[in-house]
Amino acid sequence: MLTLRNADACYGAAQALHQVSLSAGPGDVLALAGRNGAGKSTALKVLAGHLALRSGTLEFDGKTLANPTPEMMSHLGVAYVPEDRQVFPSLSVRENLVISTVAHPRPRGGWTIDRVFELFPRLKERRRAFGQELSGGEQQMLAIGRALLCQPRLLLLDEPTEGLAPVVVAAVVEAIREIVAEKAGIIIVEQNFTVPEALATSFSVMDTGRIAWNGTKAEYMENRRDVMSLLSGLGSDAQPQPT
Amino acid sequence: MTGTLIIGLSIAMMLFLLAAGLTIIFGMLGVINFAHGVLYMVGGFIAVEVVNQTGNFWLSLLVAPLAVAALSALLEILLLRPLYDRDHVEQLLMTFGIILVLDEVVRTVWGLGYHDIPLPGSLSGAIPVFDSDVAVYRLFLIGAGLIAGLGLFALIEWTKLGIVLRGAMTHPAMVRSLGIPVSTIRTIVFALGGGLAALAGTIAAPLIPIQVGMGFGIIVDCFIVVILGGLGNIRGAIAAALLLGLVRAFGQQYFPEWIELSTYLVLMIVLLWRPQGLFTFSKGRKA
Amino acid sequence: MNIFGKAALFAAGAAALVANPALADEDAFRVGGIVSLSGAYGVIGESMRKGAELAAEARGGTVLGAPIVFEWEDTETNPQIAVQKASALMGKGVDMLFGAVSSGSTLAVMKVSERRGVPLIVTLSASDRITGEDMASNTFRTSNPVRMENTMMAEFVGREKLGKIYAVVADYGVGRDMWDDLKGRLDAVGAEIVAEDYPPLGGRDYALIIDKIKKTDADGVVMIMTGGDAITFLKQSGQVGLKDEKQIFGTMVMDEMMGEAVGDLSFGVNSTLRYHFAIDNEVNRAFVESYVAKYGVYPDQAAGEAYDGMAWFLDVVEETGVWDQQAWIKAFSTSTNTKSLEGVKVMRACDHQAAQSGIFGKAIKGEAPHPNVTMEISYQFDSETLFPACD
Amino acid sequence: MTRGKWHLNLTLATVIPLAVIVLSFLGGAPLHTLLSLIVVWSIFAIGFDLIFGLTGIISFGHAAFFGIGAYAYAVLTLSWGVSEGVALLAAILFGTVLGALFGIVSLRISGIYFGLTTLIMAEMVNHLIAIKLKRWTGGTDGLAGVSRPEILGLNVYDDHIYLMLLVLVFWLVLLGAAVLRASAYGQVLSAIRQNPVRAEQLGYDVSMYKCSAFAISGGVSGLAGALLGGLIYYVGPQMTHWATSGDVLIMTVLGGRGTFAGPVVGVALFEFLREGVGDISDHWHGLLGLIFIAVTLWMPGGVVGLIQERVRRRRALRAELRRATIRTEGAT
Repeated sequence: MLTLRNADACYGAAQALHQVSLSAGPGDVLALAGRNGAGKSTALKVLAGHLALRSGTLEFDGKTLANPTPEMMSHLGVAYVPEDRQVFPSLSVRENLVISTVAHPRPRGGWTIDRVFELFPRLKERRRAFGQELSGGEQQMLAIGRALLCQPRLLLLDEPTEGLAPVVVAAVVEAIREIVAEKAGIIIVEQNFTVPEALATSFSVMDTGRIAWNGTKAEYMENRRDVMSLLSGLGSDAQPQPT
Repeated sequence: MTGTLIIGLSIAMMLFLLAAGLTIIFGMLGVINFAHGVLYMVGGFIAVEVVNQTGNFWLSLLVAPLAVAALSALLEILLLRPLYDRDHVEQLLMTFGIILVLDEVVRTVWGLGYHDIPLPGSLSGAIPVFDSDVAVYRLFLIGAGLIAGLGLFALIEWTKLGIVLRGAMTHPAMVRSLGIPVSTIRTIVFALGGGLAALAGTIAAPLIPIQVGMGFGIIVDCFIVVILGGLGNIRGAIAAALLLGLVRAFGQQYFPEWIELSTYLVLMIVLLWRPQGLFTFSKGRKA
Repeated sequence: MNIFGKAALFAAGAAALVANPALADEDAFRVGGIVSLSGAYGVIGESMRKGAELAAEARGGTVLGAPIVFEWEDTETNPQIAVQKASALMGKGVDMLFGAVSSGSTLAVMKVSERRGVPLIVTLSASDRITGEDMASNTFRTSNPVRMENTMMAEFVGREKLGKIYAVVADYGVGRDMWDDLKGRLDAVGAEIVAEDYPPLGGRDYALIIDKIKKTDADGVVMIMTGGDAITFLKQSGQVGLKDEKQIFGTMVMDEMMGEAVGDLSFGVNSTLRYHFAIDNEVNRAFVESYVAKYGVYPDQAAGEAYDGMAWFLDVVEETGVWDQQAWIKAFSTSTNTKSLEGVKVMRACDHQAAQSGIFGKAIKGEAPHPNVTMEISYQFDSETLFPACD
Repeated sequence: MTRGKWHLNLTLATVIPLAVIVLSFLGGAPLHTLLSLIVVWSIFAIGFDLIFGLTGIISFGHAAFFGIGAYAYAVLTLSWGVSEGVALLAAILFGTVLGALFGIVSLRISGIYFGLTTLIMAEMVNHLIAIKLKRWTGGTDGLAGVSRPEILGLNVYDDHIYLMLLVLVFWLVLLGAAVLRASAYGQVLSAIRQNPVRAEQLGYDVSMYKCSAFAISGGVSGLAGALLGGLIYYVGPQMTHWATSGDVLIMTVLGGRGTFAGPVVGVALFEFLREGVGDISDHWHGLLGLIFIAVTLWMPGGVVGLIQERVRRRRALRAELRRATIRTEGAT
């Protein structure tokens, strides 16, 4: 479905991605890990159309996208949950969801506001609250719900469980399972593989803007210790050891 | 007293109409549109032209705002769109250039003389309101201001477009990721702001001389309302316009010579003490 | 481009300036016109330009055998720009200056031109300072001063038997000075001042003042306001029928041009007129005819006064027979214009102010070919009433 | 600041006044008036750019400093009989004090809010001068007959001699600006523009720097106002109007804000346009607007910015060529 090939990307003069290749199809869950500044979020930005490629290609369903913009990616079915969630502070929870339906009026993927409320009952309780009044967990749920209402074929999740209470993490994981059941693809970025391990079908590790390791679930299980040590070796000092 | 109140209300509504477009453009685009006064003038001139050609004031209320909205959209696409990625100051400078050019265009097309829109029969004359005679047109002005205010409020609070506008104020990039082209939204906002300026120009036309340079004097008044209300805050703009209109009305009775200076002083205090404006009620809202 | 390139650019610009074609024209009689040609008063400047140019044309476009050449500069109604432009014109060696529109600009230009001894003919600015405390040896005014306008307004109040007056005075220097002077004169004709208001310049809403006026028992409302403000006041007061209850009058608050902006609400408003195309004499009829033929409209006050002053000065220059600015100034200071559009004007050597008769007009519905709003001359005041002898 | 830039600025600070002097001998009185205007407005623009370009604070209120300097000079000489030299110093002082006042306000608010505050403050000054202080300021009519500062018994009422005097002041201002830009103080101002938070973290008292920059800028603007008053023998409330602030802003942007010569080039361009185009066509304002729009769109650095860009590109090209040559030589 979505494939990134040999991508180079820059912020101004600083090169952030070097020859990065990634791919995710329907029902795939690609877990992308690496320490801070490894280029994970940058890779997602490229996939979401927020950062132009210096070289390399971005392909969707086998077609190369010439100048991908965020609008175009959204219409192709790529939904994005950024690291800082970007919940609209001056919109109510409900309005934060309604805004997705402006460009995606037909629930092609079967997602409606009611269904999002079913998935995250907490949001329903808080539907009149403004974005800026929400807790971190509520914001995360809202950001995911908002992305779902774009009827995604591929969901880009940037650190969806960062800083969340375990109960909320469980809810988010549950949501991800449900999304996968809809045959949508997911690319999930995390600092480590703690959460994605149970969900992912393939794994990639990034370091200094490059892909340091990648493999299928089977390959990962086989080399789990090596990959983990690769991650912890790469990881900053503050990184908790994966168990 | 009641007469003063009604007149004060009409002044307030005029101020609101003047400032509304400026405040939404600032709120949604972050652009201080110095050319607002010029668009107001262009609106007035187009209204004069429509009335001269058709004799229909009501038609001018429709045509002038639409025409200026279209012109504003064009200006936004051609001149402002390339600048959003740059420093805010650049957009502001651009509006300076737009002032000079549009002033010249109006001067070339309509000349330097005075122009007038005669009142339609249904709006002329005066009716007694308690101890004062109030011009019917003033009541119309109050009504028009209220309708415009409520309309804007409804648009921003209750429509999908309004939701998108408010969303784009804070996180334009995210709005794009939801499949909505923000550049189009910006054009719509600028057109809306320009259209409102022209509406103000048309409604003001029967009250003032339509002339080149008429947009010059309103800019400071607009800023006063926008600053008091909080930049980008429609409700605040209404409240500020009401406050200012009534202060001017009653001030004219009791301390006519100090209105201006005291307005400036109040503004300074507001800017220093509450730069987000006096009327930021809802905690859920950005100023 | 390096610094030398930049210097070259400067030099090229300067060379262009030096090579200005107007400079080469040494044999012409050159008039530097400094008037507003843009902004709110641009329309007045345009009229002055038309009137002055017609004055030259009327005499075959020559004086002292030399062709008359005009160089117009836009003051942008800004005294600072006016002085800059006047300096530049005098630098280019113009033979006389003509203008300006606002009193501020005129007062400023007088100081620079006096230093160089270039004659300056004023045909519009009314401030008493121009021929009073700031009088300059080179400057002459052929149009109405404030004092004359005030005398006419006091006379009007007396003749119309207006016992109680409400004053609306724009809050700026000339306005306040004018009112202070007029107040004393109204007192002298036995009128009582009911109240006074000083709205700021550039006001857009006079409803409150109008409401206050309506609640008083004043018989007359005097307006001391300039162009746009006066129009705003008249439009808004017309909407509540103020003019049907009280006589509205003022200085330069109504004529055909203002009537264009005020519309039917103008009818019945009284104003001093500096000049009017209906003044009944042979010179004026000929002027109006040629003006209409050339420009397709009736001459307004600014155009008439401009023509009158310009024609007079050119006549005097011709009479001196010499090419000498000081001789012209000397001759003009004691001259009499018997061919004035307004009858006879006599230049007073004591203050460089032309003594003249004055008129008051009332706006009525005009019949074609006259504009919709046309002034009807209602009162005439003779020169002796308006100009007491010099001290 | 690089050493090269300091040398370039120093050269410009000398060459520009010299060029004005040389030019002044090429023409007569009209040229002298034009050059005098350019010199005076250049001083104003340099003062303005100290805040706008160097420190990166937007101000719509510089007309207030310009005007208060002009009025201080005119009122003191005309009504109080103070000598012109002393009045000139007083003009600088008034501008400085008012500038410091604006500066203090700028500490509380920033960005566009501050820009609007300067606009309102300047309008207040305008209102006071035009209406409330009419007794001293002559109200909307202004004050005519302002005299010129005399020096060494020269006849300053000769426009050419007054121009020379202006050039002398101009030269001092340019030198001052060059030194200021090169100094540690100027570097800090520049750092505040680039990143005020970081400048604060580095231990600089940002408030103090902003305030003093405003004071200096106000003083220079006040000086320019007084010099203009002498030049045209007149001061008026239009000098404090926001349109005057707009003019100096347009001039600075045309030339190139934040550059040493930019303000001067912008002023020269503006005045040439007014004189040149104003003579040919009544539509010079519209043309100015078009030029201004074009500059904003395609030359955000103004004329000087464009030149710098060209020079940089040519240098880069030359360096590239040199490298290529070395490579080829290495290959053979």
